[in-house]
Amino acid sequence: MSQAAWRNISIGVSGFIVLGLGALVIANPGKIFFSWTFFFEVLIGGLLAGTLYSLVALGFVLIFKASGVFNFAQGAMTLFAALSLVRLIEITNSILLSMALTVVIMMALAYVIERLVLRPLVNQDVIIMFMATIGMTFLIDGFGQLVWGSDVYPLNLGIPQDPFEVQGVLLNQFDLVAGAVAALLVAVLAVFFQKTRIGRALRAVADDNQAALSVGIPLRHIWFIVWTVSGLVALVAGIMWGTKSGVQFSLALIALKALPVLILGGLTSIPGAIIGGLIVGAGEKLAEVFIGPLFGGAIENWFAYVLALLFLLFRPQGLFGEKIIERV
Amino acid sequence: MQSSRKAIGETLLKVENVTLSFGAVKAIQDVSFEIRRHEILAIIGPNGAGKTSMLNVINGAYHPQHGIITFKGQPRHDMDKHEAAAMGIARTFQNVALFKGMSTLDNILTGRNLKMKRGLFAQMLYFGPALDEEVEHRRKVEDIIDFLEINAIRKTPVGRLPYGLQKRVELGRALAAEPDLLLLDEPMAGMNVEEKEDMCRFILDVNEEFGTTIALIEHDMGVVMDISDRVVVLDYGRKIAEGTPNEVRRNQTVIDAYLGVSH
Amino acid sequence: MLYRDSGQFKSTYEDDRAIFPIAQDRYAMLALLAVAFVAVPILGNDYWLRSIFTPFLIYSLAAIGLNILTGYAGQVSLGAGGFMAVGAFSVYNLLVRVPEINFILALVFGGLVAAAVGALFGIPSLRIKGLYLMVATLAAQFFIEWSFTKFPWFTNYAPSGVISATPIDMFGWKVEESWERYVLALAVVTAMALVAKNLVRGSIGRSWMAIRDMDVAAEIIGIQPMQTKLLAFAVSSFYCGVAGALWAYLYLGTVEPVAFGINTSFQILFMIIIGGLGSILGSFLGAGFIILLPIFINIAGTGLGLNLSTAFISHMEFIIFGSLIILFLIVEPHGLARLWQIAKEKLRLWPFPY
Amino acid sequence: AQEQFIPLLTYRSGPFAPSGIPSANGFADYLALLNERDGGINGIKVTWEECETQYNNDRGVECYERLKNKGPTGASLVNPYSTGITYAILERAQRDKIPILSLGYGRTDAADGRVWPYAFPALATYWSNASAIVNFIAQKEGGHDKLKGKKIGHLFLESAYGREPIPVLQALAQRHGFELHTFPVSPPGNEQKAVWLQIGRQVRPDWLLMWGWGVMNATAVKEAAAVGYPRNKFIGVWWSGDETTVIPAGDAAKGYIATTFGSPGALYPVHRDIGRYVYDKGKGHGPRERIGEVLYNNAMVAAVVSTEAIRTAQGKYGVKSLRGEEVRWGLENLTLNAARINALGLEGVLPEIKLSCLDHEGGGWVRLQQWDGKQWKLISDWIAPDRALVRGQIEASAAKYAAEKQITPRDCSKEG
Amino acid sequence: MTQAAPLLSIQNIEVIYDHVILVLKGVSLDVPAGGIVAILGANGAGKSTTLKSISNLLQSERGDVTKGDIRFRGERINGLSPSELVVKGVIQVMEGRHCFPHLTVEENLLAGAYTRTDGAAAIATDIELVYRYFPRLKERRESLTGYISGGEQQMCAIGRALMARPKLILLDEPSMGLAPQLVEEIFEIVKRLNREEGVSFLLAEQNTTMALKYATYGYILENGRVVMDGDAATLRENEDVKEFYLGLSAGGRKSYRDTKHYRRRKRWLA
Ligand SMILES: Nc1ncnc2c1ncn2[C@@H]1O[C@H](COP(=O)(O)OP(=O)(O)OP(=O)(O)O)[C@@H](O)[C@H]1O
Ligand SMILES: Nc1ncnc2c1ncn2[C@@H]1O[C@H](COP(=O)(O)OP(=O)(O)OP(=O)(O)O)[C@@H](O)[C@H]1O
Ligand SMILES: [Mg+2]
Ligand SMILES: [Mg+2]
Repeated sequence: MSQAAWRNISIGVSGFIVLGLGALVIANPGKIFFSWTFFFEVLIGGLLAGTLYSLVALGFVLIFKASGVFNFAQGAMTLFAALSLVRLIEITNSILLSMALTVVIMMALAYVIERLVLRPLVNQDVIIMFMATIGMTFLIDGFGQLVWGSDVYPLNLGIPQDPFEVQGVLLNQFDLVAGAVAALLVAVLAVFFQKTRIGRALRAVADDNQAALSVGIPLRHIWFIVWTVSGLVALVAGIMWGTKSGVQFSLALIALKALPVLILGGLTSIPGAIIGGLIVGAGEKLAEVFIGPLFGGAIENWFAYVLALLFLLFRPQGLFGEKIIERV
Repeated sequence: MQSSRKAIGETLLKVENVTLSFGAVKAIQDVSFEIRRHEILAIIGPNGAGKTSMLNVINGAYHPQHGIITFKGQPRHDMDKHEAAAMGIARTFQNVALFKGMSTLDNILTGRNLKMKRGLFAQMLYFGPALDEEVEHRRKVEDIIDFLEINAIRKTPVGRLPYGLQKRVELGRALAAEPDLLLLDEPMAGMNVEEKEDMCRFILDVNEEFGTTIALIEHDMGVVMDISDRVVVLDYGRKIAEGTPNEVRRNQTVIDAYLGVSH
Repeated sequence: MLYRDSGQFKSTYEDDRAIFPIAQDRYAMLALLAVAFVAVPILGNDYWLRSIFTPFLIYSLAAIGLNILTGYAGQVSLGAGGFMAVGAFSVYNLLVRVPEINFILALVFGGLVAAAVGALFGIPSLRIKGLYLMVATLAAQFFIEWSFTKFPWFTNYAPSGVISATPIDMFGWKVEESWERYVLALAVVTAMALVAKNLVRGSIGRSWMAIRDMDVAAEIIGIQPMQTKLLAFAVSSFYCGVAGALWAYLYLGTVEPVAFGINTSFQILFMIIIGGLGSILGSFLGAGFIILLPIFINIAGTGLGLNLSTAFISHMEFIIFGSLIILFLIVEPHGLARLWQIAKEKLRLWPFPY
Repeated sequence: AQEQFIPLLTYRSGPFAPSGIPSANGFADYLALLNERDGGINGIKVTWEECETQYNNDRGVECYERLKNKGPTGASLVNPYSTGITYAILERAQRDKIPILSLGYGRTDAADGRVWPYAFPALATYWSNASAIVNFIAQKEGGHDKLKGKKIGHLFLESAYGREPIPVLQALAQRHGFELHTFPVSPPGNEQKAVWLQIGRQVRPDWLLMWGWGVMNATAVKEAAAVGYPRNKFIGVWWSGDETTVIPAGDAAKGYIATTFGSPGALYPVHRDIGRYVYDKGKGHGPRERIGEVLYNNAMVAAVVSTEAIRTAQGKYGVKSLRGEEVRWGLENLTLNAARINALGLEGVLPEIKLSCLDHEGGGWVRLQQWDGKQWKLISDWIAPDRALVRGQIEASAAKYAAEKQITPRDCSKEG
Repeated sequence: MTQAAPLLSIQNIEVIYDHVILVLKGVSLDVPAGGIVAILGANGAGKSTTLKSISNLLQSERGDVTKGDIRFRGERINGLSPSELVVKGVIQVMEGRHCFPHLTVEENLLAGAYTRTDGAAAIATDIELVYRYFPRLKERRESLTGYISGGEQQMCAIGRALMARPKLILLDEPSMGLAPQLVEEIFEIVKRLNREEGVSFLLAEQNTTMALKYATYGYILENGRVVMDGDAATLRENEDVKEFYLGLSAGGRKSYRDTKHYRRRKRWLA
């Protein structure tokens, strides 16, 4: 099938879906409640929720960008980081000290991963590396629970959480803080990874391990750095999500929410992670509130994926992902 | 220099005014030439001249912005990959494109896929029609294996083969389709003299015994001069010369652009 | 010295295409089947038949299904659980509405519905590849799970939103006891494994592998990507669908849609990677590894008699299991099936190292 | 020696461990208490073995099969502690003649003992609970007639479990004239923004019910605060009414209400005994300060029902190790009246119950409790559901199941 | 040149892939400081494997040097990581072009300078140097290497290795897929680098004519063993080499057309 034919089909299909939904909405006036204030409230709420997804997606992107590894363990790392922090706060009674200790723990984790998993598996297929990270997931989950326990722990770092209204639109301070943190993190990382020598080395490693080795890029250091950074991103994500619903094993599952964000933005793009998050967040909330009632609701989970899929039909590498090179 | 014993016939494929660009890069600019039945046509030119792109256009992997391709008398704007295959165009690739997870035998059998017609249900049962078909095609493939002298590696996964043998298997896969037009992209790159000799022998045999028309890209001038009937020279996406090996060899433009001094 | 292929020459191409060209392998396989069909049901107790062998067989079948799609055709998918659900719910709905239908026919029907759904969700694979496709297939998983929860028609309006396997009656054989369920599962799995093997060694299998290994080249030699990929999705989903129906009817009995949740999909993917992509044998080995190993670790932990707490054992189970996955990958990235093959190769050369 | 074996299917790891841990401890602690204080049940020592299910169906089945033949007479009865596992082993247990006790979960229509001789969703089912909550709301509003025109929301995890009370709520909505709004949450429920915008900003129901599980609970309570929905109009089922729901939510949880069938707190004589006979001897299963948590008490109640059934059965079959089918008789003839409950040191912890061949549920009584920011406080007496309505639905559903499965229901008048 | 201690010296190494496939069966060779040494041999003889065991890229292909010594300036370097080796001055240009497809030509070159610490200016000068050698690369500097032609990729890979300012370059089939003019150019560049910058080369080549023209010394590898070695000039004159590797028979170069239907055997394999 030629490129052009495909494009036409894709446009046709998406057009059909949009029209269909539109018709459904018009045909069911009673079920949908609409006002512009409410619309904006949902939109803003969605965007802010999206930044929380971005935080998790970011961890994936970093590692993928730097090693071509799809890190299934990102969720487990998020849980592990948050759990360590909470329990250390209980023990030391000092937030700052616990933060520092958690950072050290995440660095140690990165070191161990590099030493015991990545190094022996250099130059293996993506799918093998993916499986190895699954092994890591079990390991980290088990180890985390063994050391820190499997209960639920409240996390309160003093982030304000009260709602307030602006122009009739209800906002929550916590969401705003989360959004700001995500934006900041993305900015810092984008600069660090795009503009530096290390950034280039990272992309080289992701492209071709073997060739990167051959020009003398020390994979070990690079991997250690990247896994550490992504451990820290996991910590930040863990703090945000943990504040929302307590630190517990379920934190490991938020990775699932990050996946559509990830592919929509592109596996290799740091800005893609944040923009993907915003699109998925806003898209799924708007859909849930304004289309969901037609189906009886709870369409959020699959809707995020369908949304991502629609984008992928036009750009198979995601919005900002690197082009997939196919040549013979 | 060499008096060809075979009869070179009418035009099999004609390329007219083909232009292909990738963004700002003009890979092929307004190139026309033809390939005649039974001949061996060499396409040469410096690196990046657009030779591979030309083959890609011919078998439908790239779609040119302008131009007409006429194959077996049917003119068309561009080709479609598997249609081109179905019409009898087969090829090998510059960076070996074998199916790495499969054995030599299976790779070559895959080349016969277009000719295998048994449906899903027959194949589920395997015994009966599917097996008969399988065996029938297996015979043909074994002939090819014998011909290419790769008996010893029949069952080896191709990923583990040395480069030269991979190229040979790839040729086998292309031959398995019993094509009318065979496109070879640098079939002899990375081979030593002895292996090149073997490869030349195969190409000449195919050409003579099956009457297969061949277009090949090659950088070894010795090979090009010895085995081709005609040569097309590309440079920077344009055709700069065309003719018999001897004519091309003496062409000053070609010497400047490609050959350098000592040929 | 026992394992030698020397002196065994194949005189016809038929023989050479056989599944087990080496005689010792053939006998071993026959012996294994004999044990599985005769000895196990007679000697096995409820525990082994019901909670070890039966789930192992059914998961193996699902793994074969996914292996066809992912291991052979190269399309990584996380929708296997969803397609299992489709199979299970289709069979249930058919049997509850038309109870007199033979169970085997119902299974086929369930498989076909799953195949149709699978092919539908396979359409994006024409454009989307690799990890992107893998994540995109989650859309199928979540959508299917959601549909079965949401629309009560699928559960025949059961107020608790679950389906209960109706009694199985095959030509008058009422499949009730553990050993009967096991034998039925074994028969279905054996037959379908054989069919899978046939498919992958014929021209269809080769076109799948061609698409997997290098899709552009495959297209250029005349393989139609659309047909090939969609067929892979359909066949794979057929297998998953049948496995899902068996899971509901022979194993769980009463099923909520979450029994085929995202975790199931992941587990099946793990199985084929650990077992060996592109290997039917690997599907079995992988299922064994992923399903049975944790149980054995757990039993071993409990049996140590050290009076360890269940929580501790369970956490250790996670740790050991994770470590073993990594260890096996390091030892042999291409899965247990490959490890097995290497072991056989060594055995053949034994006592010489090379 | 004579002993009575009880398998414990627990989940102390995985995403639901926060609920699994107190449950497992409560059950085991009570059994330990019986052994340490009374020397077992009428002198028959209780033995048990935990098996970790990770709240996973396959593992649950494996555990069941692993443990069902342990002990001199096999498993007395099984508490699967997961609805999915209950479904998966119900039929099996029927053939093995082992009763399945699922307190506050499991298969609702199994309350019809004619179709389900071996299943006991005792004390209260989700349907009873939904109905009882509506009765509580009516109390607060000043009578059932005041429900007319009220908006009642049902927030639930999109799953078989979450959807289960909907038919009952719909029937009640019709009868009492309130508007029912349903708000499904995509599993696992850690993201609920959309639904709360609908609840808090659009529909604004007068009362809101919640059928949540795991991480969904705390998140919901937090989101309620975030959109300013009053917590004291927000009522959870018992699985949304434990410490894991409210503690992570912090201040946001103050005023939140939930139902319970095993009153909260370590305030009762039985807790004192557990402290003295079990924990003082170092035989406790969890930290002492967590005795009396909601799920701990619920599980303890399950242990009470289990062991009292054994005691009842001993009355008929003699004081010895009993088989599953004998324990089943004990369950079907179990009566726990106020006197007996007091004697067990459990006054007020659980309602009076009486099971029978026909009725495997008992009364379906629940109480409501409210979180005051530090602990759960009871705010109502035992509330009964609309028995006729609930029972009607149960029987209809069981009959349909029996037809599907080609089962002929027992005739209870012939049971001894 | 045998008197001075060699720059690189390999003693009797054995290489096994995947724990079972024995590929090198005791290979020894020396590269003198300032030398250009060629390894010749048929496909699959083990040339690339030899180079990879020096640069230790073998490890990542599940290969192992199980026996023997590899010394660089007298120091044993078995088991050093590739990046340590690059820092020491040993770099390999891999067979088959291995560029970083998603990086532009220029980024590829910059990536090659990763181990350098002498500052951006020096790196910029060297980039210009590479562009001078390969003007074609300069034209395509902004293109992703995934899209440039095969020959261009080859140039990019060689240029990238130069960026590390190595002392010893292990060149694997540099001429493969290059136009004749360019092949000559590349060998000229090799010679110049060798003369002007004192870089030594160990190259695996199929283009025997070229290799023996520019190399000082040659080894012929067959089936994982060194079967012949000697000065380039000596090898050029050897009858066997002439026949099997240079394609020359007694009467000068024979036509590829005439090789049909007759097979010869290498004497040392008989
Ligand atoms: N990763 C590997 N696993 C298994 N066998 C391998 C591997 N790499 C190479 N081999 C085998 O080792 C032998 C030597 O390979 P090598 O690449 O060193 O040959 P070469 O002389 O460089 O050949 P060419 O001229 O084709 O590049 C070959 O037979 C090849 O099949
Ligand atoms: N898919 C593509 N996208 C962008 N540019 C391309 C693509 N394919 C080829 N090109 C460009 O087109 C030009 C011609 O490339 P082509 O591969 O045809 O050269 P070639 O003559 O085969 O050279 P070589 O002898 O080095 O293989 C090159 O400059 C290349 O960068
Ligand atoms: Mg080319
Ligand atoms: Mg080589």
